[in-house]
Amino acid sequence: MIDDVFEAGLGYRKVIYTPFPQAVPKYPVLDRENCTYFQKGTCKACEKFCPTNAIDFTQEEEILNFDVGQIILATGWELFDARRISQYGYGRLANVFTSLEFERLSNAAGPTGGKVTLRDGVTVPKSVAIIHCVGSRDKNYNNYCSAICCMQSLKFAHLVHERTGAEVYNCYIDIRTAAKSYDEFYQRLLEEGTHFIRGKVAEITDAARYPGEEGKIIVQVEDTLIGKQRRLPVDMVILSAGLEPRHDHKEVARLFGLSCSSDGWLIERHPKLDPVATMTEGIYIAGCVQGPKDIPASVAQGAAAAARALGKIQQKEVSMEPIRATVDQDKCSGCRICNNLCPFNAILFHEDRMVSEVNPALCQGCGTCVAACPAGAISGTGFSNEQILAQIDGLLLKNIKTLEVLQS
Amino acid sequence: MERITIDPITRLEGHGKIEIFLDADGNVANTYFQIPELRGFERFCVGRQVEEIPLLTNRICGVCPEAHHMAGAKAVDAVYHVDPPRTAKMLRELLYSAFFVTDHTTHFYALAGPDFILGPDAPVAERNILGVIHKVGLEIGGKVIQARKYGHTVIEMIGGRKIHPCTSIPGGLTKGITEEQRQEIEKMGRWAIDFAQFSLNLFSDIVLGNKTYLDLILGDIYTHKTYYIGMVDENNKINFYDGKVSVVDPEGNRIGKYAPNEYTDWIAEHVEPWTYLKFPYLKKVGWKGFVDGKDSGVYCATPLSRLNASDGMATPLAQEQYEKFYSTLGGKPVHQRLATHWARLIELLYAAERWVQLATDPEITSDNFRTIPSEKPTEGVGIVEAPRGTLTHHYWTDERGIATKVNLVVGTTNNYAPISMSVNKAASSLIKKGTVVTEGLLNMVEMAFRAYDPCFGCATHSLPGKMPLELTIRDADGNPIEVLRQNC
Amino acid sequence: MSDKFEPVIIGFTCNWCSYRAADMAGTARMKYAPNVRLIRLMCSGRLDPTFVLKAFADGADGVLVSGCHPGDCHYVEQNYKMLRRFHLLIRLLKQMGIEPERIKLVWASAAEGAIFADEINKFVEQVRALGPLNWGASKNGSEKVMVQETATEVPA
Amino acid sequence: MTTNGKPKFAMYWAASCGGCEISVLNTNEKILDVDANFDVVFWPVAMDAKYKDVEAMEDKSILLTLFNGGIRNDENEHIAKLLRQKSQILVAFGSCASEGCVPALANLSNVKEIVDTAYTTISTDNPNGIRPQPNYTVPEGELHIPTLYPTLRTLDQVVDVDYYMPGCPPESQQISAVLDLVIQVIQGKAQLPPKGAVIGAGVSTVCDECKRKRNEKSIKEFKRIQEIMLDPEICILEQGVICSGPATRSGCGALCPTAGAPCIGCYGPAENTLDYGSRLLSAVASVIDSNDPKEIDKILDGIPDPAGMFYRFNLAGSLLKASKPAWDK
Repeated sequence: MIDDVFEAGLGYRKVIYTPFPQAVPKYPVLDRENCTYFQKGTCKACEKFCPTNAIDFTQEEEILNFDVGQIILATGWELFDARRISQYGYGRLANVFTSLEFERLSNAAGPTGGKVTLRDGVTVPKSVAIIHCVGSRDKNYNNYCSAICCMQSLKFAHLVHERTGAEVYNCYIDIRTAAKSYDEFYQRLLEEGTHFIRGKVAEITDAARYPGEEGKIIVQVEDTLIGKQRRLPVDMVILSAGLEPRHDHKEVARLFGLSCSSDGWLIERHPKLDPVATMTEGIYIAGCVQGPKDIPASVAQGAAAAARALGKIQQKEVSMEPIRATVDQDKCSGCRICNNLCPFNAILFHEDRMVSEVNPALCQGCGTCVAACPAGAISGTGFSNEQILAQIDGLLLKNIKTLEVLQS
Repeated sequence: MERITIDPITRLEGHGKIEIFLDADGNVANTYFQIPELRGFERFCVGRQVEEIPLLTNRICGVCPEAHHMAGAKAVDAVYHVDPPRTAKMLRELLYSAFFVTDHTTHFYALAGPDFILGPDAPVAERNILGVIHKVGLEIGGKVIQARKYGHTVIEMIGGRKIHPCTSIPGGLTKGITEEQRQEIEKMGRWAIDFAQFSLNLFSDIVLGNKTYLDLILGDIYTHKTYYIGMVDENNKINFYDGKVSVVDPEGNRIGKYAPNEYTDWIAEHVEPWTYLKFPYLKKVGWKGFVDGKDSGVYCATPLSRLNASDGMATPLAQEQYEKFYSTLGGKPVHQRLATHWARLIELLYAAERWVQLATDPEITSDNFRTIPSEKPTEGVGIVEAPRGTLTHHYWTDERGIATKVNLVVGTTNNYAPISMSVNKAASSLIKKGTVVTEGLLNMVEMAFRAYDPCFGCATHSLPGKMPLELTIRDADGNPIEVLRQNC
Repeated sequence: MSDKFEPVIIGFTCNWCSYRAADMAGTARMKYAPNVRLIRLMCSGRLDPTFVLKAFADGADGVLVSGCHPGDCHYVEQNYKMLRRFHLLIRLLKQMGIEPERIKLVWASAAEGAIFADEINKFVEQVRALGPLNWGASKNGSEKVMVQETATEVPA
Repeated sequence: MTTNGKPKFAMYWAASCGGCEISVLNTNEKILDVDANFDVVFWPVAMDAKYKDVEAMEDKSILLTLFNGGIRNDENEHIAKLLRQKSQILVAFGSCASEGCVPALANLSNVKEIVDTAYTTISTDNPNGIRPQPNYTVPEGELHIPTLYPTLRTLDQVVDVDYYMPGCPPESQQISAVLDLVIQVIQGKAQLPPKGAVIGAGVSTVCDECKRKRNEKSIKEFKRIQEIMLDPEICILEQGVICSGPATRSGCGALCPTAGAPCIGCYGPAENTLDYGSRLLSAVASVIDSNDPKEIDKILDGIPDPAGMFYRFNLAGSLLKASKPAWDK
């Protein structure tokens, strides 16, 4: 079987397999769709061979329900599909690789045992181009910086250099090495002789125009430092594809009452002061679900989120932002206008008393129900009608008796 | 020139003011009856959802909101080209009959009654409903309250509210009535018939039995020979809710009947620069000024007019009274304005009888009280007889049913010209050189228009009820030499 | 003191996006017209139409409403609820004789300081072109609105 | 003037329809209680009023004055000021005095439009374009009629008001309850509510008194009442017909929804609500079931007259009070 998932399509696995070496729990699984028994009804050879009788063909998928008080979302990211930039030739030109593919290729436990080869699995490249910012910092695809590609590309350059001795060209827009020891690594690569070309790649093609280009992949790039168009004939191209939110990020957000930025990353409660909490009490985010980041940052955020969750458990009581809506039970007519307005399901309706009530543990304080209540029965702390109307008065210099005194 | 101002305005909500100018001889040269207010319903109903206008026009008058609600309901039916089911029409008319009982009762006992029962010269302090009760007994007070209560109970059952009903919509009503309600309504209606007969007997005993009053009624002071209009059914019998408007000339000949959508062929309104209220007249005859007679288009729309314009009453007891009315007063038409009070009581009896007729119809409790309109709204006219005269509502809409134009010819407005003439005639007859203007005399002037039961709530879209008066006699320099006030 | 009409505009901002965008415009030293005086709400969903009417009635010449981009609401979708009200409110204002150009809805993310500043500037010019509304001062005998000739610093 | 020691009572109407007076009369026997406990000094509909006597009274000599009707002209304003001066407790009685009521819809137009419309209708015969003139000379002399104010105002926009009693008209049983309270206060058995309070009504809204079944609301299409057969058991607003009940103060007993018609809002805004129309507008718009601007607009086409719909009774008492054309020269 071709392993499309972990080996990025470069390697093989069996029908019974462990998803990846570090899988937790580390149990092998059986791929029903490709199992002879499940497809044809006979075989069960494995059952006979298993010394511990661990194979159970009757096992079904099941959904387990857990009651929990807090949830940490670390659903990660997806790789930018390099096929979308068709002029880069991925999927068309065999020796254009994505960063993920190269990651497996260079891995000692990977399909080639760490040997860097072309797609044929044999030929060692003599020249390699690494393209940065594929699908990132590009208004046609994603505006944001994917954060990891610079260091990843530098690592690739280093590995190629080390394992093959090939000429390595890094085509970049900017080099971003803003963390501890990162820039030192960049300096080291410069010393190793890796070529750095500042410019965005226009095209990757196998159409040779000049002598020496035949049989090569040609990278057309403008070197903006010298102000010249360059054509780089190479054996291998690695596309440092960007990070994207998971395709189902909207459903995840909706499920947990969260919101996404326009790029699709989940929004934290506060970018500086509360980077792992969310607008929904008890839901934390860690890793790339919140935005592109590298492993150290992901680990740090994961630990922070875990600590926040543990902190809540330790406190044994929940403290909340004081911005909450409350319903005046005498004034509430039970019209139920507000019932449908809360995305956090914080408003409950008491059929017996025909009044609505806001659950302060769920309310996030947005104030939408306050603004919608036709009876004026809901008020919001911190942003009450009186407070906001007084602000309008103040800004329009209305009802300010002392002001005239001060002016005169 | 000396002038007398009968000026309720000084009582300061101001809805009617009479200027009497005296000539050099001290006789009345002319009178001007001014309506100093305008609320602008015809303007601000524009832009509204047309089905709401029957609710908005309710607020023209809190005394007769039912009339505006019904005229409006019929107009919106016409706007949507929808014919409500029979049950809906009957329920509306049932509500309307109960309303007529209430309204006519109130007018007769509280407003007109004191003049007859106590006499026009009775002290002001006694000349009110309490005085009436003292004179004829406490029992009557209870009956009057009961009649009002029953009427409002029926109005609330069908119309949803005692004042400003809300249930008539294009194509019918929002609700029907139950059998229990029907039984209660019938019971109250039967009581109302008794009450109406009692009232007619009272009128007969006190007024018709008293030669002074009869002379007053038949005298020339309160007589005008005008045209008359009133709504009649297909048999030319009076109907308050539905039918065509019959028009008769001062000799009592019917010159035609018009359907609601033909009203502009018959009625036009004259404008004077000294008053906010317009003067409707018969278009076919023309506006000739404040004069009566066959050549003047001035017409009258009151209980008396309705009797004059019809061939009789559609219920037996009322028909008997109708016949007695004309035999007593010397045949049709009756021009004496004070006879309007009697005519009003005959209508009271008719309304009570009609109430019972409708309440005992087997279809009245049917669930079929709505027809959903299927046609695009355009334009429609609704006419009903309000207690104080023929009430016409005319709405135009765009294709969304938003009013683009509204025209209202309101009950009391119809009678603006005749009221002015009556006031002029009464003043001219009563105020002569050297006359001492007394309160009693002032009240005699007031009686001239009280017969019309003018509701300037409707007319000015302001307030109804008994008119306060202030009468100022000024010398040639405009200095007041004598001031008399009543209700102010 | 110039004779140029300086419109007074009340702006309602969302705590998570436009308020931060305005903040960002400030920290980035971008200038925007001082005619707009901002009020912070937690969410544009808090925008009660009463606030807009109050602003006009009290003498504002224009009202700016801002919230997170559709889909970006910090509270999932409350900006849509404001949007629904906004559409109906505009219809009402038209009937009341207030030009729809006097009220503007701007979607702005926290990152869009420059865009927000630009939108404010455009809106101020738009309202300036319409001239004063003078609602508060126009009522029979009601108090006159005090409008200062120069914009003063507005407390946040 | 009577000097029987009883506290003095007055009731007055300005620009109103008279429905408030009828509603007071409909309290029936309660009128007798008023007579027993008060010296009625001024009440045009029920007795011969002595306006000049009121003028002659000492200031604050009337204990309780119920004032209905809005302020449409200088005469309305004059007597409002007079009664304020003479009364200890002045109640804005009914919708007109409290918030303008239906006649305040005139505040959507200017006076010229109102007058032009009235004297150019289809049935008006006015070839010379005559408009009534405040001062006009007839052969016998000069005649005067008042000039209309540009807008209709509420009582508290003209004088200080102690209490408000909403409703068009206030329901009779509410009037009875208020009269009972005042009588108890006179007898020392009860306390008056704080100044500025709304009396004779609830603190919640009409839904509180409405028996219809209510669910969560989500409206995909607004309908007009003539377009559908309303289910008599279910909330009218949920069925797509705009009902003012959610925003309208309780106290009437939900008469209109009970009778199959939507609440039209005559009891005015709920407690401590600054602007009735924007409350209702906000509520109705919030439950529109769409996030797409185009679709929202299409749904809103079902509310063709927002000003009339949301300010049917409250325009004069609203924040904006009148449309720009009404006051703009």
